[in-house]
Amino acid sequence: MSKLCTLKEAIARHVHDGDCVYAAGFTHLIPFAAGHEIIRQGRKDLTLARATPDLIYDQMVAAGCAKKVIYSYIGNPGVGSLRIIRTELEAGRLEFEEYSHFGMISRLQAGAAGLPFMPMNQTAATALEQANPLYRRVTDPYSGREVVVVPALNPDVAIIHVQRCDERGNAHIWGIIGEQKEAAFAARRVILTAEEIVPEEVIRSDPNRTLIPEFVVSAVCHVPYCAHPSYTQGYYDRDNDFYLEWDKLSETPESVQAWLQEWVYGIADREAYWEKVGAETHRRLSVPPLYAAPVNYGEY
Amino acid sequence: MSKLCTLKEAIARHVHDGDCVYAAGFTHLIPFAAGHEIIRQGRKDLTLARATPDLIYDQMVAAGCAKKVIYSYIGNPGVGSLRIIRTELEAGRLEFEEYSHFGMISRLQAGAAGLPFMPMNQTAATALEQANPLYRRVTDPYSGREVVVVPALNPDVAIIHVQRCDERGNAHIWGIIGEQKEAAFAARRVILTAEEIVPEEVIRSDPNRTLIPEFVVSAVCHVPYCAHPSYTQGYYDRDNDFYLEWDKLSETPESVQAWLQEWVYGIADREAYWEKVGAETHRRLSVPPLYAAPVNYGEY
Amino acid sequence: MTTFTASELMTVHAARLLRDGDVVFVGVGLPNLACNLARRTHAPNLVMIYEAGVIGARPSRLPLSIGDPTLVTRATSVCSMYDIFTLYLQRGNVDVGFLGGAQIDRFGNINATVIGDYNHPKVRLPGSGGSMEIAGWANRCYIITPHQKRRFPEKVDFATSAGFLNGRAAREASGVRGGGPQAVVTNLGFLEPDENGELVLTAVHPGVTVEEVQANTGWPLKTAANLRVTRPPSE
Amino acid sequence: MTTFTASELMTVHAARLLRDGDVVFVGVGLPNLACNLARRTHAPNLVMIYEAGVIGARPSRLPLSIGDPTLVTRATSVCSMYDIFTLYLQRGNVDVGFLGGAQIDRFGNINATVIGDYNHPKVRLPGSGGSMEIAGWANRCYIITPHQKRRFPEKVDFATSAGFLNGRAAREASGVRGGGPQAVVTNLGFLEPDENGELVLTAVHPGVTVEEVQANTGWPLKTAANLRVTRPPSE
Repeated sequence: MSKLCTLKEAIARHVHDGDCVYAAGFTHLIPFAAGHEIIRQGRKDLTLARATPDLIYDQMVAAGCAKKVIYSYIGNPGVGSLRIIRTELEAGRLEFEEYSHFGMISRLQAGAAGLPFMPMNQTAATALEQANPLYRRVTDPYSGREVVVVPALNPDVAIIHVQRCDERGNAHIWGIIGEQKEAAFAARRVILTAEEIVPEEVIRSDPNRTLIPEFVVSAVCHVPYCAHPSYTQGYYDRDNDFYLEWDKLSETPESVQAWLQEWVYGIADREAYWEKVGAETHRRLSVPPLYAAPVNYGEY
Repeated sequence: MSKLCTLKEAIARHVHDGDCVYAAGFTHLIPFAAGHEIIRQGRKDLTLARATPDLIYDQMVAAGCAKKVIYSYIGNPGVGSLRIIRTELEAGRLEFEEYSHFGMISRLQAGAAGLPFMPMNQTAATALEQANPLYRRVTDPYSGREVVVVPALNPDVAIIHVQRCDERGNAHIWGIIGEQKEAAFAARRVILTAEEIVPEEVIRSDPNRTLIPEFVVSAVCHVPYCAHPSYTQGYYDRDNDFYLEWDKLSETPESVQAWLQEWVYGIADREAYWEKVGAETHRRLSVPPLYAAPVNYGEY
Repeated sequence: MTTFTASELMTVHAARLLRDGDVVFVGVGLPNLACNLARRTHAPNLVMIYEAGVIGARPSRLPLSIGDPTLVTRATSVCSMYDIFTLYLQRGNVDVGFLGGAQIDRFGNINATVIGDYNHPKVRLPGSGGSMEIAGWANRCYIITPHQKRRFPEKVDFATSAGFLNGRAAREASGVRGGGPQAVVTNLGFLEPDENGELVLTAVHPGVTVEEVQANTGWPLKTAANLRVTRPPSE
Repeated sequence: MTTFTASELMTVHAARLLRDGDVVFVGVGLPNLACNLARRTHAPNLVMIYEAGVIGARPSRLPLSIGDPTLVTRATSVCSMYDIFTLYLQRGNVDVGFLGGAQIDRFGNINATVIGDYNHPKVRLPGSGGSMEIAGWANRCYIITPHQKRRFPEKVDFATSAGFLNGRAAREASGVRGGGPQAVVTNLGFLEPDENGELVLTAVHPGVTVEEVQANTGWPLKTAANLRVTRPPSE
């Protein structure tokens, strides 16, 4: 049964005001096109959960979509601060919950595994544990020592970008796999965006590469270049220039709103966006192919 | 730094009397050659841990290597009973610890993750929990309900068979991946046996396929057909005939000892074993190739 | 009238319990046959998953074990055992589990561990494998087993897997997510749990009498008011 | 005498702290440079791992972020973030962690969270990322940072990552596995923990005075009896 639809339809159907959204990806495969579509559709009061909010959440917060962020690192990786989220947090206009990466990822792992919590060894640092009441402790019944625990995170919707999937939603992912699998299994609904929709025979030729199975997927959208200015391993490079540029663009509310107007509100979809990005950037971000060694599953 | 050595050297160096051994693999990639080498070297008082002891532990118990088994299913998969282990257990001559598959695998996962225990939801069945005092409970601090927990399992040595690895021990595995990764990270020492030793470039061409990294590996042994009568996906088929034959062979201690004499004690190594197995079986277990779809990592 | 072996009969009836789109945790033997039959007839979108970590298997031959390479080649996905038991089973992504065992009792509890006392058993059986968690967490469980008195005691010697414990209220009080056993398919007919979780005779195969079923059951077996006669296999 | 930028100086000295065969949890910026330098000189078997889940990276260009695709292509292995934090870091497979932060205090505790009060801060910093667990669990930690008074307060506003807490005994009592900070490499010299876990000045770079270091440190800085002058970069 095909779940193919446009990204516009998928967002309209599966992302509602007030939802907790997890747009997955650690640097890699961040589904920017989906974030932009959520902005265009004017969603409000979202709880935006991500280990690294990255520019995608900075933009969504700037557009007024969010009432809360859940995170473990609010930086522009390798550049500096996420100015908009930071300003809103410092002004007290945005609710937040903060973890370490491991705490955040353990919350997703518990959610994905169907467990109420996950244990973590103590780190000797207790300040964040004291600041965030969702950190708790339980006693290891074998040693009598305490471990730190965090509760399951089960987002209403996860958005996952992948290299390729079939129209039912069985997805191959390679390169940095961050927390995509965990987010997909933890969420109540999953929107998959893909660089390529392929026949199921391609997926079935390499089942160990399939991190997400069809039956946790709600919608499948064919969205080439969905991740720009993030990247898709093997398909296009990370646009580091834009990450640096955003640091300047986000210095004033006016320049941010002008950017949103030009690149989000004024654009129909990712196809129009990628055309507007232009041939020079397409060339700059193109990547020569380099293939994995063959793998023989055997005709059993 | 190369860790290449013969299997004989690896067993002599890394498997000691009294050790807890985890020879990994759920049906797939079971390192029979290593089990036979342990028998030949006359190891005693081993604790043999495996979710599914399979014929390999039945043979090692028959040879007098074991003082204890830790398991979750002592069957000959699809055939019936493991007659020797069952007889020894019923006679009270073999110590044991019993779990469900999930309990067993959770013990390994805790051991691999460096955690003291792993939580599991209740199943409503409590008889095994009551019979095995290593099952405990802790209270979920969020809901107040109890979860069942098992303690970390950290074997002294794990033995892992893989399709291919480099001489440092970076290993590609595909097909059923059972608990290989967890066993490797949980164990104090790891012996890797491989169908093929390949240049590190092959491994580095597909890093997502590398489940075991060099720095948890103690020894790397080139042992083609190591897994027979189990199998290696893409390399040779499972010898179901032998699994059926063992059911008969293991009916009497005499026929078992005769088999051990002929196929273990009377054999120098796996190369001699495979030659003795014979051309007809080689043909019967051969598998036409079927390759995975290409994967492009990109020349970044 | 065509004749069928008991195995064929149970396989066909088990297949009919599956719905299109079901995600089924498959065991070896009859459940495997039943799933393949269902997928080739009324349930083309059935997803077969195996505790070995295989999802969406398309076996081209009948596997002897649940870890056969034919399950992997052309499967949709392969993952670790830890993932299959957490992300799939514990998370609630499994619709149907098939179970078997040496003993099934009045409330659908299953024994796959020992006959006799745990520490000094008459027989030590293979043990739980995946069944403790399948019985707890699959939405629906089905049991396929030959109908013999020794297999249907009033109370199992050891409850490896939970049915309705000592009644449906007890299972519900445990808070476990799965719905428990929905039916026991035997060579004589169907047993299904009543409102109290007690297995009652709800159907007999053509030519089987209630007395015959009672004679092969170790407790005073209730018979459903609307006892059915099963529809024979269609070819 | 050749002149170096402060960054070059710190990079060279950080590289010298690495041993051949070390498994290093690398951050962006200077640690990344230091690891690449060490790998190309005295430590060819250094294994670089990244919190993004990359093991044995061989970057062919300088990555801006720790999730760059050049880290993946020709890496030894790539795994999930949950795996990198459990199988690698929590399990004790990481020899060295590099850390930075807005504030480092007298006992090597690091603040990467807030300046001021947590709920009403003057500045909200990016937060822990991986540093809380790296500081706790890596066998050895090194801190690379410019030497400025505001960065070296007597006590951090918020202890995101543990150094020696309020003394080495306190860290030991916590039972945490890692050895804690072994050295702070700055543009002025080295601070290393004494037997009580207090950071003391153990080396100055050529031409730097003890007074200059003290003037840029927010607590009365002890100087080691055997204060060294560092060996300059060799080219």
